[in-house]
Formats: sequence, structure tokens, C-alpha cells
Amino acid sequence: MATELGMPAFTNQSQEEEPVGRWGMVIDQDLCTGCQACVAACSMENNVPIVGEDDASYGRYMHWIRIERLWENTEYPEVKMTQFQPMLCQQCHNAPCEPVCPVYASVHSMSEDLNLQVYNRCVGTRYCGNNCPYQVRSFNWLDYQDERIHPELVSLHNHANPDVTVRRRGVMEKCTFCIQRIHKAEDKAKSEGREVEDGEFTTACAQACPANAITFGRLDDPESGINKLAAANRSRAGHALEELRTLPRITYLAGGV
Amino acid sequence: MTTIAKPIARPHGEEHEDPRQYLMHDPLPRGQMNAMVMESMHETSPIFWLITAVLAATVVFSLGYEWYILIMQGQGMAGVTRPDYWGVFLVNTVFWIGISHAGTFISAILRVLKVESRRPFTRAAELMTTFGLVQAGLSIFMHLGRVWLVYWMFPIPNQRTIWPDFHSPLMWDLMAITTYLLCSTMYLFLPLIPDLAMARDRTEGGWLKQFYKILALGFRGTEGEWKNLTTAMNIFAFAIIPVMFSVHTIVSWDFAMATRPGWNSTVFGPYFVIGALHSGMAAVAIVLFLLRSTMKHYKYFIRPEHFNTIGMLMLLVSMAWAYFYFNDYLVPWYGGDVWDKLFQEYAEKGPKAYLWYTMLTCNIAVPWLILWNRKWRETPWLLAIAGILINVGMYLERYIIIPVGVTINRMPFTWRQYEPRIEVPMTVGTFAFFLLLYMLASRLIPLIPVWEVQEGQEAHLIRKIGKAEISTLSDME
Amino acid sequence: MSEKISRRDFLKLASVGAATTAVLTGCGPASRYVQREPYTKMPEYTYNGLSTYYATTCRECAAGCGLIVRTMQGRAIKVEGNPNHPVNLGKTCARGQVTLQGLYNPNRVRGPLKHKRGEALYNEKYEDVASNMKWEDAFQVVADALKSPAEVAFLMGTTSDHLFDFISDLATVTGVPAPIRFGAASMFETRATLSKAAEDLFGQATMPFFDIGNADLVLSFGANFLETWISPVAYNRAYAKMRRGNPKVRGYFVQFESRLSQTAAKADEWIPVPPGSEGQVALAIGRLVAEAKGVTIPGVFESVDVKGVASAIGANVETLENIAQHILAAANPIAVPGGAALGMSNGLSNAEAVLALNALFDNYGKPGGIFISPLSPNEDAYHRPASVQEMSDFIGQMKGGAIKTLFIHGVNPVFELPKSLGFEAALANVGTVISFATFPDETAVQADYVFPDHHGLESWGYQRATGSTLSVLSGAQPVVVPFYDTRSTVDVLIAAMGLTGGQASPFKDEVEFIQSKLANLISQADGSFTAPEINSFSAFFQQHGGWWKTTTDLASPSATDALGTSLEVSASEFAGQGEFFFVPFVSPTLGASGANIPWLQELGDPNTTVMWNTWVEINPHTAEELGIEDDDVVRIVSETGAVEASVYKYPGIRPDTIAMPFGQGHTAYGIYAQGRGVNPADVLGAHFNEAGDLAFAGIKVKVEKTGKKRELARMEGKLGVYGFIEEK
Amino acid sequence: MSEAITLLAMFEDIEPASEGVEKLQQLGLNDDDMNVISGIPVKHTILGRPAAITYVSRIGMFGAILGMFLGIFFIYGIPYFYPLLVGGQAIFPIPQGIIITFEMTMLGLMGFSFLGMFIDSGFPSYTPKEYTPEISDGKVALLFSCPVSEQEKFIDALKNAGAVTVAPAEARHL
Repeated sequence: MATELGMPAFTNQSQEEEPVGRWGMVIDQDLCTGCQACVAACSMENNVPIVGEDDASYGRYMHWIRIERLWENTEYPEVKMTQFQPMLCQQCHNAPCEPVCPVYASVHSMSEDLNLQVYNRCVGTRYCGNNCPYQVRSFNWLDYQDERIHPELVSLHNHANPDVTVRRRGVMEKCTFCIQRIHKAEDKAKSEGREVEDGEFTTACAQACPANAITFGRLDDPESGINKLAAANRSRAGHALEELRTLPRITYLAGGV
Repeated sequence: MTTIAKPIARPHGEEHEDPRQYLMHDPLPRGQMNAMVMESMHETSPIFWLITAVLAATVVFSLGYEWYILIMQGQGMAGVTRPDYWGVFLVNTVFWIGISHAGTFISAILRVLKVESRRPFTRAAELMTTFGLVQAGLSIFMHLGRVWLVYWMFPIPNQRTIWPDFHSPLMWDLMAITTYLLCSTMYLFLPLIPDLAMARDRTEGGWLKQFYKILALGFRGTEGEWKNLTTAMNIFAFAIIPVMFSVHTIVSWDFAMATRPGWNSTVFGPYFVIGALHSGMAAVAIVLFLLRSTMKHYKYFIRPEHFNTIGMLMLLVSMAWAYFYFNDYLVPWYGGDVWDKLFQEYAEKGPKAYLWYTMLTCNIAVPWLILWNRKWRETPWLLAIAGILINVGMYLERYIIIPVGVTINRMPFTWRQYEPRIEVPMTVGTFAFFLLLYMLASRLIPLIPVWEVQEGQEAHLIRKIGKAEISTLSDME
Repeated sequence: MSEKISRRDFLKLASVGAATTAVLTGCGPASRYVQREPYTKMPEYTYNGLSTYYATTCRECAAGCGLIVRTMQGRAIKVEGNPNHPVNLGKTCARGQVTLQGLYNPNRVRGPLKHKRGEALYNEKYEDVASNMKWEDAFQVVADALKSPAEVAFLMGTTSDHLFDFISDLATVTGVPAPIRFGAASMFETRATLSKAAEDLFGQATMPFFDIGNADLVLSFGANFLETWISPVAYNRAYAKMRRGNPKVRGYFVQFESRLSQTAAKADEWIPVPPGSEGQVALAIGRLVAEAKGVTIPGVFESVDVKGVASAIGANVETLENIAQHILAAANPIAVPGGAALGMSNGLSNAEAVLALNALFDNYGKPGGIFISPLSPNEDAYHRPASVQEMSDFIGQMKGGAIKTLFIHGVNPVFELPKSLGFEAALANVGTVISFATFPDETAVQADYVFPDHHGLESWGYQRATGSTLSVLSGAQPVVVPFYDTRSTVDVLIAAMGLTGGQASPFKDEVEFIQSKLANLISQADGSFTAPEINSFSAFFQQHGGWWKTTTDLASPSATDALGTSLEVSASEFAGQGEFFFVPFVSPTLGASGANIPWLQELGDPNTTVMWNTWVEINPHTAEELGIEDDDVVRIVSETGAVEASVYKYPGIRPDTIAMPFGQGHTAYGIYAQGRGVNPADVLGAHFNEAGDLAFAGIKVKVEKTGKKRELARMEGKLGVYGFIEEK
Repeated sequence: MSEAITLLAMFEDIEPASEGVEKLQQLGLNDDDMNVISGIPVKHTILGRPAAITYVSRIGMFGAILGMFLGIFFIYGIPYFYPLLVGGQAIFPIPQGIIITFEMTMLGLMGFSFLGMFIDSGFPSYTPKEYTPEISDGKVALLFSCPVSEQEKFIDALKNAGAVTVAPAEARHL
């Protein structure tokens, strides 16, 4: 049965030849201006809550995508900031977050080759967050969206996206590659009896990015935009923390060169 | 036989140490020992009940009420945050599981090795195992974000016939801890049966009589019953040792399996096991000191010789721990992986460095300085202090590995410090709960396995060979 | 949009529904109202149905980006960029994305109300005060004011151009004075200086258009065009094009600025120059380039002493020579003036020096060079917002009591103008202050009447888009029915004119007025669309989100002799005795007016990653000298005032400079804005440059320790970013 | 033989008790008709009695096998019926299998040994039994049944062997 589903029997999949993957993203750090449009877009699309100043300053911000920057040199006047780096779930194929979940709340989607986070399965062991080398999983430490605790949200919730669950306390969440948009596009394609084409839709962050630093598309289509882009910039292309061999689905194009 | 161990004239007088300082050579009639144990259970001072009340109140408020808050408000009441997803609750878990290891170690391993001086305090240690595991389990539940759904981790086809995922170290952990808890409880109960029967025979009426009667299961002591009992105890003594090792190894794997710098280490398994014994032994020393100084007549049962034994084990384990810690430290340090180096540097030079130094002092310096001397080993209060310090050190060790260690990950942008919040009262609560259980137990069940003591005394004798009196052991088992 | 019910009606009906569920279950009308519940309370097994998409225009700033708003069952769900819109081509900035949180903000003015000046518009629990007027009475109030047209004044924001046109027409008809427009954004963009410089050099007071996208070398003199400058989305796109548009050449980018701004962070070279020296630097570079070219030094560059400039900015001559070499190597270089460089006493000459540099590059009207922004359709001339000097003149009028009634729409001068100008005090001499504010901001609090206008997403209108190569008239239409009992200001004025007894408005309502403004576009050629008659045309106009020419009409600047005329760039003067230059800048995430939007507050500033508060950027070395640590609260004392804020030891700033973001420090404006951070405008003095723009960077301040400490909410972990080992 | 009587002989210590056993055996009493009740386990060789048969270990073995199969089911059966893929892990992993199987085996072994102890000794039983509390005070009781006609001879024999008392044992509530 397992093998019928095309699943590895007694071997670890990562020991076989690398699967291509289905959905991917290319982020050009040379173009990213750190403008935070992607963060805002993601939060509005996915009902990501705000946590307020105190919790935010303690590191509990819920951003599904954050823009990192470090310092290459802090000595004035040779000060140099590293290129802005949007950091979001890399949708690893060998996701370290998945096997450690005791209740299958963090599983791998075989059809989309994405890391799924099943909110209503999550019991909140937070092992996945601990085990994510990219630290892109955010936990609902408190009921940030409960209108009884935050009455000011009653009117704000009018713009909540009906396609995305509003999470309550005690569950882990993370970037989903806007899976609700993926499904919408796939349903449409299915009803028209065709495959989803590359560029037919895109994620909220890629859609907003003013500098077009983020590109989303089909990984398994050699003619797709992201594959072309990565090929054209092979010298700059790379994965985050490649040495861990998590096989991320996001390719970063180095900036400043 | 008992008749042989009568006092005999000693030609060279004082220069011979009196063999009767050893419990096994200082036998009392069984009936008298029974009476002493029963009395120690029944004679309680008001201070005892006062302390019990205080502990109970602490449990209710700082464990019960705070936990209610935690559940209703969410884990945010605790100090956990990104990247410190794990906090003090898991420190407590590891710590209590560590404490629980002493019981099995002493009662199983020493029983298998026929170390005679174990006899009077096996049960005291086994109780620590059971009650410690209770605290460990509670701490895991406190840690969960949605503890009301914890049954999703049980191996039953819960919602939509989804079973738990046995790929996850947490599931191994669950299985191991459950096994360990069940088995150690049974193992606690088996040798208790004859003593319960004894207590039953010495209790007149009242609910206590019923209590003992029910628990004693109608044990009389016929040959068949003894045979079954000893067989079962032997099976347990051998089988529970690998379980004990597996439990703490698996606990360590919760960390070692993670793709985190500093955690992903192959030595973690034995390192954690030894750490567990380190804190466990020390805890036994503390408990023995408390029992000896609070319980009536226990000065007869628990003697310097036993502290000596414990002390030697503590010293031994402390050296082993140092060895493993050095392993765990040296290899990444020499290997020079940048993340591992940062992990170590953060512990040594980071804002929490003082914890690191305290840990090393308590875990290595203290035992090595105090426990090398037999006189000091046989001084109960000194051993108790050493035990307390070692436990502090071991707690800090876990604290450094978990909340301090997780600060260092491969995304420096997220490095933050962790400060416990509601964990503090709840940790106090677990300690109070442990003590409370122990104190109540000390009123209900004989903490001294009288029949084992007697068995030992039957088996011991002093023979005069040449000029010296040699204490020997006859094989009766 | 069919249902025409207000929130309050809905509540009534909902309660009825609750009372008689049995009857109403499944009934069409009832379910229609019930759908207004937010989806957070959605019953299980509910199918979402289909979304409706409406094209409209973003009103968060004056850029006029086209939006497509996804609505579902009468609620705006998501903002997306309009892919066909020439300004943003389907992209949005963060402020555009969260404009929904303005629409559904917990604190809005819910209806027309009269209140005592200074009284808050919500209680301690941030519950809005109820509307206490009927709109009919509101019309009467406005009408009474309009009866004496000479004594009224209109103060407007930089958005909603249709309202501006309406009032301008009103001015010609009824003789009310022409409206004055102002905005903090334009204040920090120093638009007046730019257009004055353009006037001096091109003989045309206009907004220059900098074709960064086609340049391969960008020298930006303080222009923070990646943050909030003029049209952020368009310039972000241009930046991307400059970097990667040409696969062979990656554009090179040098930023001259006293602090490492978000824009400077993306530059290949950041030259930290002291505020006000940018013009000098430009001239020096020009001279070096001319020398390297071997041409005769143009008059404008003759007088400059390169070594002196180099030492003045603390750099060595090689740095400037390298840049000169880059310029020579570049095919089409461009120099962009802006930001703090122009907000100086010598701001105008700075701007002109930089434009002269472009003349040396000979890129006027060439790709990758400088153009004159095209006028929008139905625009007669470039109307720039009032400079702060003009505002202070206006405040003078108010003080003088010449103004009996002041109408304020879409601007928050009490917060945005420097305290030293005394706008708030001047309001005392104004008989009646009528605010059309959507949000309970500081100015609305100081008004006698608040007649709330719709939120941008609830209203009709159009916006003249800047920052595009095309001539664009961006159209706005309601995407949802008004959430509260608000009225479009145009409608209010139309109704009021009917009541004055004087001349009634020729228009039935706002839409009719807008159609009248579109009428002349039907006949125009090379438009994005056309239609036989006005109704279908305006329908298309809303559907496409605007109307624009399909062919660019960027005008080339009439090449005057920018190089010949000798230009004296005087050293900038600084007011105040302090030892530090003070550089206020518009917060890249909040913008000038985003403080009431929760998600903007939670966005980390790109450079400091600080959220939710105001910080002071101080160079670590300076902080060490002053004995200041991170998060220490310091007092910034200028000649006119003082503010207290927490310190961020920021490596990317000159040791002699401190900087502070503008946007926080509200005393009203809702639950998310009030009492957060401080407003740097409180320490700015009333000093202007030759063009009348505020010399906001032209002051020096003292830094005093307060001994207090207040932790800044930063997204970054300090341990990892700045190291965990204490060097002591 | 004719109707039997159950007697309970009390001894101060093990040695006389073992002699008593010997006497009874000499008097031709079957080993199954006597039983020694003591406060501590006494090896059967000391008493010169046949080894008591216990099934505890066998029941334990059975439990171990049962547990092992349960463990194998957990780790391989469940993913077979409900396959869910997690990153980088095989559906049927061997190392995890070893861990889970080990734990379950041990649990089965010990759980069933415990149970076996109950079953084999007929615990819990609260019915009246021949017993006296002195036993848990260190005395050793020799419980045996002999024909009524010959009880005198048995009693004398045990008295000689050093029995303190030899009295008809009446079953009493423990």
C-alpha cells in the first residue's frame, strides 16, 4: 500500500535522487529593499495577528515572513549592512520540523510537496519550532485574535480572509505558500481540465513586492519563470543553510554583486 | 545465624572496630523491628502536619491555580518565545526523570549485584522514582500548548483515525516514560506486599486496617507466594535496568535528534544517563538524611555505613559525569564548527555565564572536595549539603542545555534571552508536590523493607578467623 | 454594493432577526444582513462563495497607486495592486496593503458631531463617541459658513484631487479663497524646493522626473526614494530596473547622506556627509568629472575647492575621484537631490547644484536622465502643495482673525506642523473649525464640528498620479458601502450650497461632478480606453481604475545654461546651540500618517527593526562618549522644544548626527497611535530655505541623559546581531 | 484415609521448622499436605522441601512476546494502514522500530510478570485463611493436614522437633 502511493518503503527518501518539487520561489536579495510590503501583504492575506509592543519586543511577533538584516561591518565609516533577506518557511523537502511532531500536525503534502501545518491537530509541543533551522515558525503564545480579550478587533476582523483559519492560542503556524491560492488555482484548472500554468497565480508576498524581488512559480516546469530566473543567475543562486540538506524550495539570489 | 552474632570477648580491645556498627551485624528480633517501623509511621508531631498543610497549600495555589491561568491564557504566561520555544518546564521534566533514576539504580542494580548495604533504603529510593516520574509527567503536560488534547499523543486512533507519529522522539519518550512509570510502580509494590501484610497484622480496625488489608492482597508468606514474589522481583530487577537506561537516553534524544548546534551530539545518551544518576544519588542522600533525622527509630536502620555507600557512589558518578561532560565539550570545541563554538561561547561568556561556572563548581568541585574522605562521607548533614549542591548544579546543567542553549541557532537574527515567568511558581509547586507525596507516603507505608532487612541479617554472620572477626555472608537466596 | 443599509440599521435588523429566528431562517433578506458578521465567527460548513474585485486608488499617500480590492459579501478582504495601472503595475507598498485596517479601524468618526474643542473623540476605553448630529443639520452648519465666502478657508491634504478641483471651482464661482494643500510627506519631500530649482534651471516650476530605471549610475544626494519619497512603489520598481533590468550591466548606486537610511542601505557606496554639504559635494564631483573629462571647467563648478569639501565631509579626495571615475565609465548617470539635503537653509542651492551636475552628465530629457513630470489629464498646471512658509503665512492670517470658518480635510496640521509655528494656538482665533476627518486625529479634536468623510475605500474620486512616465488620472470608487454614517465632503458641500440660498451647485452629487471632470477625456486620443458617451466612459473609468495616456509625454527640460551660471552654495546655517545635527526622517513603514494602523506599527523598521515606538539613532562611539546605552531614554533639546525617546546605538550614522523617525507621538488618533513614541516636529524650529520649505534638518540639538530606560521593541535579537560578549 | 484435620505448628526459628518438616516426612506425610509460612523467603533446600513450582516467568515471557508484537504494530502497522509522509523519514523506519519494540517488549514482560504473580498466587484473595500474625514477627509456621486418628503422633513429633505450639488451624480473616 505504501509503495503504491509511491512512498519509500524502508529507505529514507533523501537517500534517493533529489525530487524536483512542485512549488518554488526565487528571492533576489539585490532587489529587496526591505520595504516590508511582503510582510504586510502576507499578514493581510493569512490573518496573521499583531501581538502588541510588549510581546513583540520579547520576540513573539507572528510574522510569517520577516526581513532580516545583519551587519558586515559596524565600524564607522566603513559601515556595511548585509543585504536584506526575506526569511520565510523554505518548504524544505527534508523538513526537520516534520518528523519530530508526535501528532502529525506538521506533515508533508505529497501532492504539493509542501510542509503542511495542520492547526487543529497541533497540541503545542513546539518541537517543530525548535527544530526549524530557519526559525520561521511562530507560535500562538496567547489568544491574540480573541475578541473577548481584544474588543478593538471586532471591527478589524471584518477584513479577515475567509479562506484562512483564524488561529487560537497554543498552536504553531507558519508560511503556507498561500496554499489557499494554490488550491483555488488548481480547482479552476481542474474544472477547465488542464494543469495549473506557471504564473497563473502567485503568493501574497510576491504579488505585493514593489521591486519584484520575490518570484513564485512551478518548480517542476523547466520553462517556468523561477527556473529561468535561477538559471540566468546561477552564479548568485543558493539555498539558505544548504549544508543541512533540507532541500529548501526557495532559492536566494545573492545581492550586492 | 543470629545465635552466632552474640557479643564475644575481644582480645585486642579497642583497636578493632565494632562490627555491630553495621546494621546487618546488629540484629534485633523481627517483632521489635516491626514495632519500630510501625511506631515511626504512627508517631507524628504537629509540625509534621503543619508542614504538610503548607505544602498542600503551595500545591493548590502555585501548581493548581497557576496552571489554570496557564491553560486559560496560553503558554504566553510562561517565558518561552522565539527562539526559546522550550523552557523551564522541560528542564523540570529532565530534572525529575533524573531524580527518578536513583531509585531504580539503587534497588535494581544493587540488588542484582547483591550489595547488602542497599537493604534498608531501597524503598525510600523507589518512592523517589515513582513520585519523581509523577512530577516529570506533570511538567510535560504543563509544557504543552493545548494540554487538553494530550490524548492525541496516546497510541489510539483518535480524531479521524489518525494515530500518533512514532517517527517523533517525543513519542519514543512517551512510550519510554510510560513504561518506566508503570514498571517502577509495580516494582515498588512487589517488595511492599510482605510489609503491608506485616502492617496489616499490626493494625487494629479502622480504615488503615482496611487499607492494608486490601493492599496486602491476602499475603501470608507460604512457600508458593514467596516463590512467585521473588521470581517476579528478580525479573523486574533485571528487566528494569535497561528500561531505566533507555528512558534517559531517549530523553536526551529529544535534544540530540534536533538539528540544533550543541544539541546534535552522539554522547548525549550516556551523558544524560550519568547526569540523571548524579542528581539521583544526591537526592537519595538528601532523603536519607531527612528520614534519619525526622523519623523515629530510623537511626537504627539508616546508619553512617549507608551514607558511606551513597557517598562513594556519588563520588564515582560525579567523576563519570565529568568525563562525559568533557567529551561533550571537547569534541565540538576541537571540531570547530562555527555554530557549536558559538553555542559553547554563549554558555561561557554570554549573559548567563555565571550559571555555567556555578554548574561546574557544584557538579565537580563540591563532590570531589567533600566525598573523598570517609569520615566526611559518614557525616549525614555534610552529605546532605553536598547532595543539595549537586542537585543545584544538575538543575543548572539542564537549564543551560535547554533555555540557554536554544538561544543559539543558525539564524542569529533571532537570538534572544529567555526569562522564566510563571514557570517559577509552578516549579516550586512541583517540588512541593513531590515532598507532599513523600510525606504522606511516609505515614502510610513502611519506608523500611523490614523483611529484607531481616533476610539480610539472617544471612550475615561474624566468624572469628585467627585473631580477627570477619563478617561473612551466607548464601540463603 | 446593492444593499444600502448602514451599520446601525444592520444591528437593528440583526436583533430583530435574533428575536424571530424561526421566521427568518433561510430568508433571503435576513441572510443578507447576517452575512455582515466577520468571518471569525463563521459557522462551520459555510461555503465562502465568490469574491468581487473592485479597482480603485490608494489614498494612503499622494502617489496614487491603482488598487484592486478583493471584497466578499460586502466586506473588503484584501488589497492587491492593479496590474494595468501605470504607476504601480500591480504592486503595492506596505501602507497600501494595510489600508483595510484604516477602513475597519476601531477608532473612526462614526457620524457628524459637534463637540467642545480639545475634547477627545473617544473615551478612555477607546470607544468612539457617538454621532450627535443629523447630516441635515451638518449641511446647515456648512451652509451658514459658506454664506460669507470671503471669511472661510479650506485646508486640504494632498490626496483626493477631485475634492481639490471641486473646491477650486467653488472658489471661482462663489469667491471662497482657493484651497490650500499641505501634507507632512510633501513637507519632508521638500517639493517646493524641487519645483523652485526646476523653475530656476528649466524655467518651469514643476516636478522633475528622475528616470532612475534607465540609469546605470545613480548618485542620490539625500533622496530616500526607496522609502516614502514622492512615489515609493514606482521608484522601487525603477531601482529594480536599474539593478537588474539590463542583464549585462548592474547599475551602480551611491548615496550621500548623513545616516544610513533604508535607501542608503541598498547603495553600493554610502558616503556619510554632514547635513547641508550635499551641494558642495555635488559641485566637487562635477569639477572632478570635468577635469577628468578634460573639458573646460564649467562656471558652476569653478569656485569649488575639492580638498576643502573632502575634508569637510571627513572623506579623502580619492573617494570622490573614484566616484568621478564611475561617472566617466557610466553610460547614463543621474544625480538625484532630495530629502534632508534640501531641508536645509541652503537647500535650494543644494538642489540646483545637483541638477547642474545632471547638466554636466548631459542627461536632460535622455533615458536615465531628468524629465519634467507629465501633467495629469484635466490638469492645467502643476499644483504643488503649500510649503511650510506658505503655511506659516496662512497661520498668520488665522492669527489675524481674517478667517471665521476653517474647513480641514485630509490633513492633520496640529500634529504634522512644527509646534513652533503655533498652528494650534492660531486655531483659537478662528471662529469655527470644521473638520472632515475620517479618523479622530489631533486636528479633529481641536475642531468644533467633525463631519466625517468616507474612508478612501468607501468613496468616489480621482487622483492625479505622480511618479509615472505616463499622464495618469487614477480613478477611485467605493469597494464597500460606508461602514459608518459618513458622507463624502463633496456631497456635503453640494448639499450645503443648496442651503445657502446663493448659487446652488450645478451637480446633483459627487459622481456627477466627477463625470463632468472626465467629460473632456472622451475626445482625447491615445487614451487607455474610450467610450461613446460619458456614462459608459465613467463606468470604464471605474472599472479600469483610471484613465491614462498610452504614450509617454515626458517633457524634456528646456536646456537652460545650468552650467554657465556660477552657483554659490553657501554653507548651511544651523539654528540652536546643540552639538549634534538633527535629522528627522519619515518612518519608512508608518509613513506620515500610518500610526493608527496596527500592522504598520508591528512592521519592523527596515534598518533598526524597531516596532511600535520612536527611537533616536546615535552612533555607538558617540553613545560611548556620552555614557549612553541602548534603550536609555535621552532628552533631545532644541531651541524650540525637547522630546524624550529611547536610544538605538546605530552604527550607520555620523558621530556628529542624531536621527529620529517622524510618524509617532500622537496625542489622539486612536488606540494604536495615541501615546506612542514622540513627534520630532515638536523640536523643529520655523526656519526655511530659499524656496520656503522647512529647513527640518537645519537645526542642532543637545542630547541629555534622563536616567530613565525604556526598552525598544526590536524584531532583531540583539545577542545575535550585535554579539553577546560584553566588551568592557 | 479418613477425614483429615489441619494443624498449625509454630516454630521460633527456621532450623526447628526444617526439623519439623523432616519429622513429618518421616511420618510419611506427603509434601503436598504441608506448607511452611514464614516472614521472610526461605529457600526450599533449607527446609528440605521440594521446590515450589511458579509460572510467573512463563507468563512474563508470554507478555514480552505480546508486547513485542504490539510495538511492531505501532511502528509498522499504523503507517501501513494510515501512511503519512514526514520529511526525510522513511514510512517504515527501522531505528525507531527498534526503540518502540524494545519499550513495548519490556512493558509486556514486566506487566505480565506482575500479573503472573497475582494469578499464580491467587491474589487478591480476602477469604479467611489459616494464619497467625506472629508469622510476620519472625516465627515460622508449619501448616499441615493429617488424619484425625493420627494427629497425636504428629503433634508429639513436632513438639520434639521444637514446635512452640501445635494447634488445630482455624481459618480467620487476615
